[in-house]
Amino acid sequence: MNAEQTFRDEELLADVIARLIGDVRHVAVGNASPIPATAALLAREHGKLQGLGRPYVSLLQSRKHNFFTDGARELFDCAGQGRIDVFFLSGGQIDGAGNVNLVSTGGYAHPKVRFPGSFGSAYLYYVVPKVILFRVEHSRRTLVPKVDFISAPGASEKNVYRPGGPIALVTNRCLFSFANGRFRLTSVHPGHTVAEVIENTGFDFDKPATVPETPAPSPATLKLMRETVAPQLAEVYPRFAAQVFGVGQPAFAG
Amino acid sequence: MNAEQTFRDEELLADVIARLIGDVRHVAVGNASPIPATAALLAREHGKLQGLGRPYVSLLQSRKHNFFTDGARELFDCAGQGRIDVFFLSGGQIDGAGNVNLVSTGGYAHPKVRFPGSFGSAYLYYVVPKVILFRVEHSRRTLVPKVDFISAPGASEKNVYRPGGPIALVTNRCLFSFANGRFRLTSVHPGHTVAEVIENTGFDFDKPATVPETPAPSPATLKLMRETVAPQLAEVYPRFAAQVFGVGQPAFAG
Amino acid sequence: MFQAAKSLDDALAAITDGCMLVVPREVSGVPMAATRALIRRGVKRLHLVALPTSSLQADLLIGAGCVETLETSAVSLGEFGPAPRFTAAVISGAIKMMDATCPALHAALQAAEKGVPFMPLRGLIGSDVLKYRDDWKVIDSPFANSDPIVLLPAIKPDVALLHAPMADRFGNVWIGRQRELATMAHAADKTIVTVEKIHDGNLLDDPVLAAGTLPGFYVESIAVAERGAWPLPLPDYYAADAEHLAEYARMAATPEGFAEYLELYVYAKRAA
Amino acid sequence: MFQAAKSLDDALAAITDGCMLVVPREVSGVPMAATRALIRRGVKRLHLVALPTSSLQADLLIGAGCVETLETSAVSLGEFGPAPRFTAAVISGAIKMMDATCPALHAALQAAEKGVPFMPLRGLIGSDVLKYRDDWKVIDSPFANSDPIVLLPAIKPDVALLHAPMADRFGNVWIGRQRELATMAHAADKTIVTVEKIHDGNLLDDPVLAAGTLPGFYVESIAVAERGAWPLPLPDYYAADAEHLAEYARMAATPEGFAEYLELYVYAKRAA
Repeated sequence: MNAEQTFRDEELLADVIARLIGDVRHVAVGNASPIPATAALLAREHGKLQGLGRPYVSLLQSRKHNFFTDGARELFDCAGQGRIDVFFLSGGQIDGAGNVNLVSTGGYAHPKVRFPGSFGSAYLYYVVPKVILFRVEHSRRTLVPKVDFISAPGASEKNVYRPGGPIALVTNRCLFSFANGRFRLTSVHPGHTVAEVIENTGFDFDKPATVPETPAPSPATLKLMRETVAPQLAEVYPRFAAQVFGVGQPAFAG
Repeated sequence: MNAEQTFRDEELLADVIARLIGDVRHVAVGNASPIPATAALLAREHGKLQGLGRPYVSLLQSRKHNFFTDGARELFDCAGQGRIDVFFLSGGQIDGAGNVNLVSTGGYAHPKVRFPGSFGSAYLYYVVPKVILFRVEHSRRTLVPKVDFISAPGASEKNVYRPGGPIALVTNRCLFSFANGRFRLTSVHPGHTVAEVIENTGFDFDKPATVPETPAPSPATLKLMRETVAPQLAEVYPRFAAQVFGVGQPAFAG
Repeated sequence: MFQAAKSLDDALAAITDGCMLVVPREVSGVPMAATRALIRRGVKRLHLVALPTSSLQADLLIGAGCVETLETSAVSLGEFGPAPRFTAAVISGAIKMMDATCPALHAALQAAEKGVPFMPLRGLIGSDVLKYRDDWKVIDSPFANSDPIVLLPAIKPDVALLHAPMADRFGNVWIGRQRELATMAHAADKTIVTVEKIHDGNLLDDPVLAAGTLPGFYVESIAVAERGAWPLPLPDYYAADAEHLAEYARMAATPEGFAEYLELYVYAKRAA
Repeated sequence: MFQAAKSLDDALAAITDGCMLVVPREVSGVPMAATRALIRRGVKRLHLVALPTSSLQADLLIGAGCVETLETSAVSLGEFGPAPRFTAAVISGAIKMMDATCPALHAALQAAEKGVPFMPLRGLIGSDVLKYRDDWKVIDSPFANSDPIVLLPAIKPDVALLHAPMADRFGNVWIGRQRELATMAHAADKTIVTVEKIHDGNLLDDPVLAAGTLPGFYVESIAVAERGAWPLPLPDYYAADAEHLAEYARMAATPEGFAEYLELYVYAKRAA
């Protein structure tokens, strides 16, 4: 948090993502994604305030915010049915064509660095209409000219069934939108600059003549996040909820 | 029951079928098949007496004798896994090549007679190793030269995946075995003759020089059927159990 | 997405003329009260998918003129004999029949559940079931022996209609072991449920109940219909009404008798 | 077919050197006590299929030299960081890696469950996941647009190994909502289960419990292992032991630390 800021970086990012989510029916959040989870729950609270009763939010590691009863496959089946509107992906590397790499750097047979693996990306990236890429570390190490391994491509040939794909990339420095196979700088977060974004980005991207600053979360949004969302988060992300929002850890965290 | 017989026709047929079942792991019995169900439960009792703990018997209409918990598809999945060893099929028509017709006579577009439909036959006949055909009415109406509609064929081309198929046909007059695409008369039931079988069969079949009589059920088998199997049957086939074995109908027959 | 419990007629609004409607087999929780309500409303031109077979429900809908196309593996009244209105309609050509085999219907619904365009299935090759299904394709499997295998296109119904023991106020429905009901709901665009009763509390809160629960996320509307499967059984809850089914078989044997049955048991609402 | 409850080591006998073993994801009931017993026994050359991901279990088995081939979508310790022994083994080439994506593994197990040679799956085309999987095929779908689609060969494990809250004396196992455990059992030749406790009576007799039950028909052997998923969670029963997992991440960062971990927590049987 900067001295003059009244919000934490995590709160800004969650607010940015909540706006990207928009008015949809169902947002699913995968493993180890506390900021997207905050954003999804925030979007749900916004929906409640507007009397919409949506979005449905599925936090995959949650007992409470997760309706699945058909086993670990149901998330993917649900996405295949077109019933998941927004999902989040990250990557050890992300390139300017929107390709994500969750596998390794160096050659595949003899990697230099090995990441955990592709998870569901090689499927969900194709079938979820709004995939929001999220990578806090914005550096030439993570945002590269070309990924070493394509876990999932940013775009596909015309004859490939692909109702889904990336719509944006959120980092600790800025927000990019994605369309027609390229990123475009949408806004730079408070305290960061366009020059700094260019300096730290390994791929080419488009940008408007004047790049706006990412708007700060409104006081009402901050209040909602801190008072209503944070306690819900604590079930799944007790450490994050405690560190960012100062919410106590419940007795049973399973 | 003939005057000199000490058993009912249904008991003879169930005994014949129980011997065809042999020593296997899992026998499944479909809808509306009280005699095969009697045979399967009898085979289970024989297995118990020998300390084998097999066969497992699944009566599809039973709550109690049916372990499936994955919905109506589990029977077919189980068969596809190679986990059902014996199943029973009937047919509005059955021909000499082992083809069964559960659909219609006359042309398919403009049938003369319509039967209920193929049920699972067009799958189970291919994948269950021992399919026992069972048709009480042994006449030229039911056992025909060529079926009008092949719900499931008796044999398949070499390149077709087919671990299963017919091994026998049991009627009210006799027992046929099935191999190499043809039926062979194995035995004629007490009170019936080879001439009568030929007269009432619409297809050609092989037969040995001397056709034995189907052995009568042993007193021990009859006792087992009447005292141990019949009460188990009553849950699913109350009417049959009452008519054949004089077993009372339970209060709740669901 | 589930909104609130409604009257039976309101709950059925999404079942419009000409829609593709999937219903469960005769022993899995058949929404008979809902079926009678549909007949009273006079729904027309249904593409009825009975997963994988049917008894009274399909026969009634066909006899009442609600069905244009029937896709199933068999229709019969079981120990009460053939399904008379189904039989008559097929012979007269009054309905378009798409004969299938049980596992093909399960697989085709699972294809829709999984969002894939088709599912493979063993068997079928050399049968006339396959011969008369132009929508089913045979390919040489690219694995192992390149042997031929049938591909079944996904069945994506407009509406799944089912009856279950209970639901809660969040739209969650307890279906127990009848898991094909979940597959139907996953495959269909909308799911309509009738239940015996409303469960207080949230079915998903109890891990034991949750194991047999279809989440409200998939459910469009719910109406309470006590003994809503009558005269068919609801597994573990009540048995079939054998006497009534025998009466149906008797009456439905002729068009006149069937009309009288409709008058007595459907239009008069006596058993709705 | 289920015979009788045995000692943990006896129950694991069917997991022989070189077999294909399928295990569930890190939060679905991971048989960790059984995993430690397998390491003590020194099982070798496993083809380990983690459905669809893994954490501590795969890392331990790999570090202990039990794995020849790993087929999964990801291995990590989640918030405790990368899985160090997995990472080292892939980089050094000590294991053969078959990278997949989660729904591909689910679909391939479902193919075995359904007795079909393959299952189609959307996605994948244009990815390097597909590029490095010679066993996956692409065909032009014979439906609609003839667009390309991936076919995944069925995965038929020799053994499925899982941990569940309870089983009865008939071999029936209560798995609740973790339904991929049923698919694993259906797909595998043999299924071995550890449970927290034995349930008196027959799980299939109660329709509510039956809805979450894997039938004993599919189960080879069962052993009781209290807190058998420790230090991983058992959903609805106990949480992960975060402190222990952090300790593991710390120790397993080096080969020496990992050896010490094995000594302390596996060979010493302290936590078996």
